[in-house]
Amino acid sequence: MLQFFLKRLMALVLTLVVASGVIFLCLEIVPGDPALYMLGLNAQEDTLAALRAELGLDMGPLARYWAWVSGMVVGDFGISYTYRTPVAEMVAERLKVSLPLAVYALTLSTAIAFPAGIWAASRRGRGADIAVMGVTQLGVAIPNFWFAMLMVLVFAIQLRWFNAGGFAGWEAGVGPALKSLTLPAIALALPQASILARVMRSALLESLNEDYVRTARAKGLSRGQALWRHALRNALIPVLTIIGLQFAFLMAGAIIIENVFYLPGLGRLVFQAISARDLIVVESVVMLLVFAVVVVNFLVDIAYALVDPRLRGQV
Amino acid sequence: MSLRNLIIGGTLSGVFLLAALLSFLWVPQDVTQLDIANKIRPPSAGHWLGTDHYGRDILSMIMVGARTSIAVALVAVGIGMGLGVPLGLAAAARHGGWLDEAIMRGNDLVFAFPSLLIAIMITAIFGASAVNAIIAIGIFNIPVFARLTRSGALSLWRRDFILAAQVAGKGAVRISVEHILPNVTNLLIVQGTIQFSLGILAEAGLSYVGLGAQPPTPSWGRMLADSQTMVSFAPHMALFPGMAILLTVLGLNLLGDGLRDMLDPRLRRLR
Amino acid sequence: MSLLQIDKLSLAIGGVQILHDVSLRLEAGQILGVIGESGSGKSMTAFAVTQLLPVGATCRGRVLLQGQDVLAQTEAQMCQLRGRVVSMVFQEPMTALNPLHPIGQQVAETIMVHENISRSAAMARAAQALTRAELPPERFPMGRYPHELSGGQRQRVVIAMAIALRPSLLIADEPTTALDVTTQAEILALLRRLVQEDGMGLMLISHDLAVVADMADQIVIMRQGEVVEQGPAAQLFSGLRHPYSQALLAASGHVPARPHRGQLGAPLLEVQRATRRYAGPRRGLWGRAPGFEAVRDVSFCLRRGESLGLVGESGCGKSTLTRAILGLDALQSGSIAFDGQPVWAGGSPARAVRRRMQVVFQDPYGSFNPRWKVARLVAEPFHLLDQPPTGAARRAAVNEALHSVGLTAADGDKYIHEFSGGQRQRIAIARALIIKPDLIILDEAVSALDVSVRAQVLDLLADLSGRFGLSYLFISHDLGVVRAITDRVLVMRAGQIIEEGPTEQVFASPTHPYTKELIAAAPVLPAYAKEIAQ
Amino acid sequence: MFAGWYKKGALAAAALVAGMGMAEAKTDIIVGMQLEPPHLDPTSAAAGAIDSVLYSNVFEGLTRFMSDGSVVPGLAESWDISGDGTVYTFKLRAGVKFHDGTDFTADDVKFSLDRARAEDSQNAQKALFAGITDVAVIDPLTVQVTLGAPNGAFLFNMAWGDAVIVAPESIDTIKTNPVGTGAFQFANWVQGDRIDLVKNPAYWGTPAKLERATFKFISDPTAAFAAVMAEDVHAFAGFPAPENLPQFDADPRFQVLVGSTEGETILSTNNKMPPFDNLMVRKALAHAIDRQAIIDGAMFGYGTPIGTHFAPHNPDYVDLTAQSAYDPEQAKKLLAEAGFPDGFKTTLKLPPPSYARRGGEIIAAQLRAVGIEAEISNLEWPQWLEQVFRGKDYGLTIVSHTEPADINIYARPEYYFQYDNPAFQTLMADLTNTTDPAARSAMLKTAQTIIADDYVNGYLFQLAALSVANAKIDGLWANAPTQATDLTAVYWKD
Repeated sequence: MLQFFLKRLMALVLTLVVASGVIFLCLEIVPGDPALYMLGLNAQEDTLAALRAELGLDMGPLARYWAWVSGMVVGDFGISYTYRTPVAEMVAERLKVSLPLAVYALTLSTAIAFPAGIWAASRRGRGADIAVMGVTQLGVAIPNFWFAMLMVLVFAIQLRWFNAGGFAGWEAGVGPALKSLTLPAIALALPQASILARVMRSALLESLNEDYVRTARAKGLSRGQALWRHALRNALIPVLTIIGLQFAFLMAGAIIIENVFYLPGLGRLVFQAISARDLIVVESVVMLLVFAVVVVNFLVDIAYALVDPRLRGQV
Repeated sequence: MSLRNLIIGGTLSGVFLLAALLSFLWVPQDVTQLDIANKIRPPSAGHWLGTDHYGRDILSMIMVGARTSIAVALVAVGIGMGLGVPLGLAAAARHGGWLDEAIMRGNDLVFAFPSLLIAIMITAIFGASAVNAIIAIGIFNIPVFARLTRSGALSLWRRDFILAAQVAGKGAVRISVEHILPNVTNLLIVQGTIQFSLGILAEAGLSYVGLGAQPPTPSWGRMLADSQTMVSFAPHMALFPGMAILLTVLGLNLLGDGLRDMLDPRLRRLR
Repeated sequence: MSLLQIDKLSLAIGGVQILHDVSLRLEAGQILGVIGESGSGKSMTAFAVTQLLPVGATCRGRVLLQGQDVLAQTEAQMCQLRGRVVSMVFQEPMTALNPLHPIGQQVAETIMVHENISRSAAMARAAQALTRAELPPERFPMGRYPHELSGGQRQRVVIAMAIALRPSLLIADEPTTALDVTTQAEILALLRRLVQEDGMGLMLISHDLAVVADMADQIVIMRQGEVVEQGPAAQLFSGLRHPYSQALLAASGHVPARPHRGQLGAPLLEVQRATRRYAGPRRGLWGRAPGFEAVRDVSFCLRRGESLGLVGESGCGKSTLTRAILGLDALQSGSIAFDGQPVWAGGSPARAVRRRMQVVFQDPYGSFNPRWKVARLVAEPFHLLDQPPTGAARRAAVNEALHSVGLTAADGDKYIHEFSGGQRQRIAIARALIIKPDLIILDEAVSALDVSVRAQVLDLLADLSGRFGLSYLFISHDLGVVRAITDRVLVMRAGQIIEEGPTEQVFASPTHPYTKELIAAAPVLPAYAKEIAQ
Repeated sequence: MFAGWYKKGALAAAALVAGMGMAEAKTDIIVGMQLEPPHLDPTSAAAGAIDSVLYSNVFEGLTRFMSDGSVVPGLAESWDISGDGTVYTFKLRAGVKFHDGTDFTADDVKFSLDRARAEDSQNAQKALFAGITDVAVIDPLTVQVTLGAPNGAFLFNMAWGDAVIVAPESIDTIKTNPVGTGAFQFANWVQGDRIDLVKNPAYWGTPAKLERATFKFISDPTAAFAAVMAEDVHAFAGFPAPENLPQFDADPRFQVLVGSTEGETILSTNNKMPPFDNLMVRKALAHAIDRQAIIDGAMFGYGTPIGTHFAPHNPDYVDLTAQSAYDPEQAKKLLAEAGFPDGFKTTLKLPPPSYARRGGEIIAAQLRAVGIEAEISNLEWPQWLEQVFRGKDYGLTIVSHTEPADINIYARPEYYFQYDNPAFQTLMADLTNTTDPAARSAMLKTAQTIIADDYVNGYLFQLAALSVANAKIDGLWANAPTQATDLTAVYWKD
């Protein structure tokens, strides 16, 4: 078990090192001078040089890479070029929105997908199955930003049940904060729930076809008992993979939705930082998201081992 | 069930494909001509789907936009297949070797990057254009096809007919081309259809944030973005392009499901 | 009242008639053997009794279990009966158990489903059941997971689950087909013992006449959904009326007529001290677990014109040895020479040698690229020739090969899925013959075939060896087949050859204890049946 | 309508108005803005968003702009100008305190001006201070500024947001905690979301009527619309989607404020790049453009056509739009005369604002009609600055020049549109040295005519200042003489 951990940890670190190099290289070739952006049309050459020196942009690329990576290891992500505040603080502030939003959306998605997928699988080929499959087909096909637009139109502007956007802030209390995340979470969760429900259904159908389910039936278990006691846990493995992927996606993929609902989240920070050539913020956030993906995958692997004793043995 | 999927999906995707093709020959109104005086008109006999904020005919825009969406998604799938399939075949042929390991780790690396973010970064680096949208979407198709091809190929490599080909003195490359590739085409067709539909969604998303095809080339995502502030008084501007995306993606997904069931009922459902 | 009485059972799935008027009966404490080849409907009969039929299946007739017609029971009532009154054991023990639950829990589940008892009480009863199935918890803790057990042990768990509530009827559907012959003998003995102890009825379904004939009190022979013959085992064989059952019996004891050859030729294949080691799985970052020697210090010689058998149970190293002989893998030490030339030379297999050896594999379904036409499949070994025939000459060669295995030239334009299993093995043989090799390796080449088809293929092989002067290396786990077609036999176990000698001599008086065990374990037709067969 | 409004208001402000009587007017406001400031130092960045939040609210200069664009005394109560126009003696207001309690004195003025013109200054408008040769403290309330040469625009320059007075005590943390002398003081900044200001109780002038002001940053135009409609914000300064204004106008809950800005929106033309180095081609360009269609199509009717680089609301403005009237036939003829009967291809590089993106699409279509194929590429600001502004790698671009009275940029031959006319340069040099109002006015009019005659750029329209506010709010600026959202006089009507 320890060796497995070490091996995975090593792979994790390696991925991160390679990823950091790729990210840095990519952003090295981004055209655009952050200093010029900040000082605008009437800036003079000497002013720009002064600002560049302050930002550390006059150092060589290797020196900057080293400064960035070595800082990151100890939690120092550097100082934002445009905001002039520590990137770590900015990111922490944005995570207070992005993380709960991702968790909220994932919770919704799982809460919808599990019952729907199980229901469809247990009624394979019948009305319920066809209905669930039809709705999920729509859910997968609908562009989530369009869906978000429609929801704002209906629920915020017409019915005025929700605010059109913005984040109430945790200091306003959990209720208002969650309320302001509700529409975005639904917009994010709908396609995810559809995909997850379909995966759940097909994984369940597959494990329902397994020999051990027939064995269970031969013991005298009813169809439902066999599904709950034997098929479901075996079907969880592909479902877990998808949940892991979705969480990673939700952390980063909310950019568009954050824009529609003007949430001060991580995605919007990156989007703004890219437009402002605030490269250090871009680098750090992308790195953080890669880190999140890698860690989530790692956790999913561990979860496999918890679900499946066969893997536990190898572990 | 599968036949119905096939028919509905085929019809929907077919309609949009035909609309795209037809737009090369004829559109109700030239989309490069603006008619500011007739902007934002609701659907009427003259403009079946109304006009947009420059007075362009929305039906024509959707037809020409279909061209953009289909072209971007198709080439992106092409990139994914063109690079991913050989990589997957090579990884499977050298299963357990360093090449396999390198390819799979490379895949993991690409998967570790948040795709939308990278697409935005790519367009930020090289500028917004249809070509860069294609590259951004295409890159993330590579590991999808590499992984699929590898897993399909691995199960084939365990089959006796591969052993027979080896006994006949054939090398890994020849076996991959002659035996493996023809037997993974079903998988590739099905996944290709799905990636195609995802590509259309991705293109819509990118051009929605302004990173896709540039004006005056119409694209569905930008039509939605343009309509966004007007949806409250001109809902037709948002409704029709949105429906176009929805129906095309739906059609392709149904087609993919139908093809999967038709080509191989035992095929693992990947989604 | 019989324990089980089936009257004129007909079954259709989606409009396709599977069973026609099947009638049979089984008394408590007796063993009913149901014999048939694939597609005979024997398994469907069993599933009809438990009502675990595929979706869309409809039954007519009566299936009386202890006088109750199961066809009239509701699903809820059937759930009450399954596991308590009637239990089942299946063919594939590797997949029959839920991989995520410990074995004790799976056995206990049978009890808890039917009886309102505490978990610990159920576990105690499960321990008893496992002990009766010869898996005492002292040696095989109930917390073990299925993947930690061998195939035979898993089948014992399945049996323990089935007998935990001492049902009146146990249905065993090919319970030993997936197992090695020694394990098969143990499992059959276990089943027999349980029948005696519990006085339950056993419905034993098998394709193997010998397995059933040895065990059963009553025998039913099925074919294409119909019962063609039934009666008490002792009398049945002497009075076989139906031509099919007569042919079945004949085929199962079939010995093909092989041409007699005088002196054996020069050594063709010489294997000397061959050792093939597999690297262990990676451990940690750099280390590897100790390797595993699949083939250890194996030496033998095959002479021109000889038919050499290689027997052994799964995992003994047969396949690894085959791959090495074919030049697909290099050896770690030792050498393999074909007609004096090394098979593996200078880091790559020698083409000149490989074109003189061909192979026929076990699986008639997996041996062919489903996207190629037969002509192209058969011609594939031409790749080994420096100047392969092209155009008409190529096609002529293909036709000739097809003819020599009893197929027609027109078959060359078909795809492989248009052929039956037996025909496919003929095509595989045609593919092997096409470049006129000296040696054909038959790797379990008839193991997947039904008895009657198997007999025909064996006849073909015998005939071809005479016509083309072929040598065979015949690899199989089936002792009967090896005995019927080889001149000499090698017995392999754990990577080593433990016994070698003329086939009849080895079978008649084995010297190594393992060989003895192997031969003893092989199910054989009772002497009276054997006589009739011959 | 009222009931609905109250419900929402109660939700948003529940914490603040707890205990307040129903009859009392609200004393807090949430103002929406599209862009968030990158940081909060107006003296070291070009970002207009900084001024939008802080100008006049938190920071003040020696002089200040009024809503109509006029310049009035700010922290300087009065001033004397020496006869030769090179020495300005400012008399400062007494009793002014910074928000941190320290006194405002002449030393702070000297510090601020010296910092802005220093060697390592990061001031985005360093040119404003270029003429200063010395800043001397006479006494705590008197400061003397000496210029190298007379500058007619010096008092105007001192009103800019880049020239506000900062204190040496708080300069190190100014980017996150700005300390000024204004009627509001900075309270809190939730990055990516909002900035809170609270009333400065110790303000030297007329105190603010509001207790609290929140700037909420909503970059997406749709979200901006939704936020106003749902009354999540009480006002939106610089509303980004003119197409939505008619809806607000029709809704009694809202008022729409349409004013003027200093933003001349022009089709900037690379005067050094063939074929735009040909006057005939530039003239053709001017005639190919239908300004009204652009204003209607891109700005939904908001904006005033201009024929030169000057704000129409300025008394010195000359209307030269007729000189470049829309006449595609004339444009084609001119192109043919210039040697381009079949037109030509060029690039049209567009920065992010919607006037540029939308206007660009319309202009491209109009140019196509006369045979000019303008390939659009949409750029982010940094790319635009790099490629267009600094690299001069472009044919055409659209940008709004929002700096006030900036016709002098035509005197800089290295400026991105590369207009090099010695006569114009001399005129501008003379203008700087001229203090007589009448002479200045005449010179400015001449300048407008010169650039219009040279068709330096395509002059499109003056950007309108568009704001939406709750109908009960009074005191907001309609015009935008500089980028400011002056809340000092804003209050809720009962």
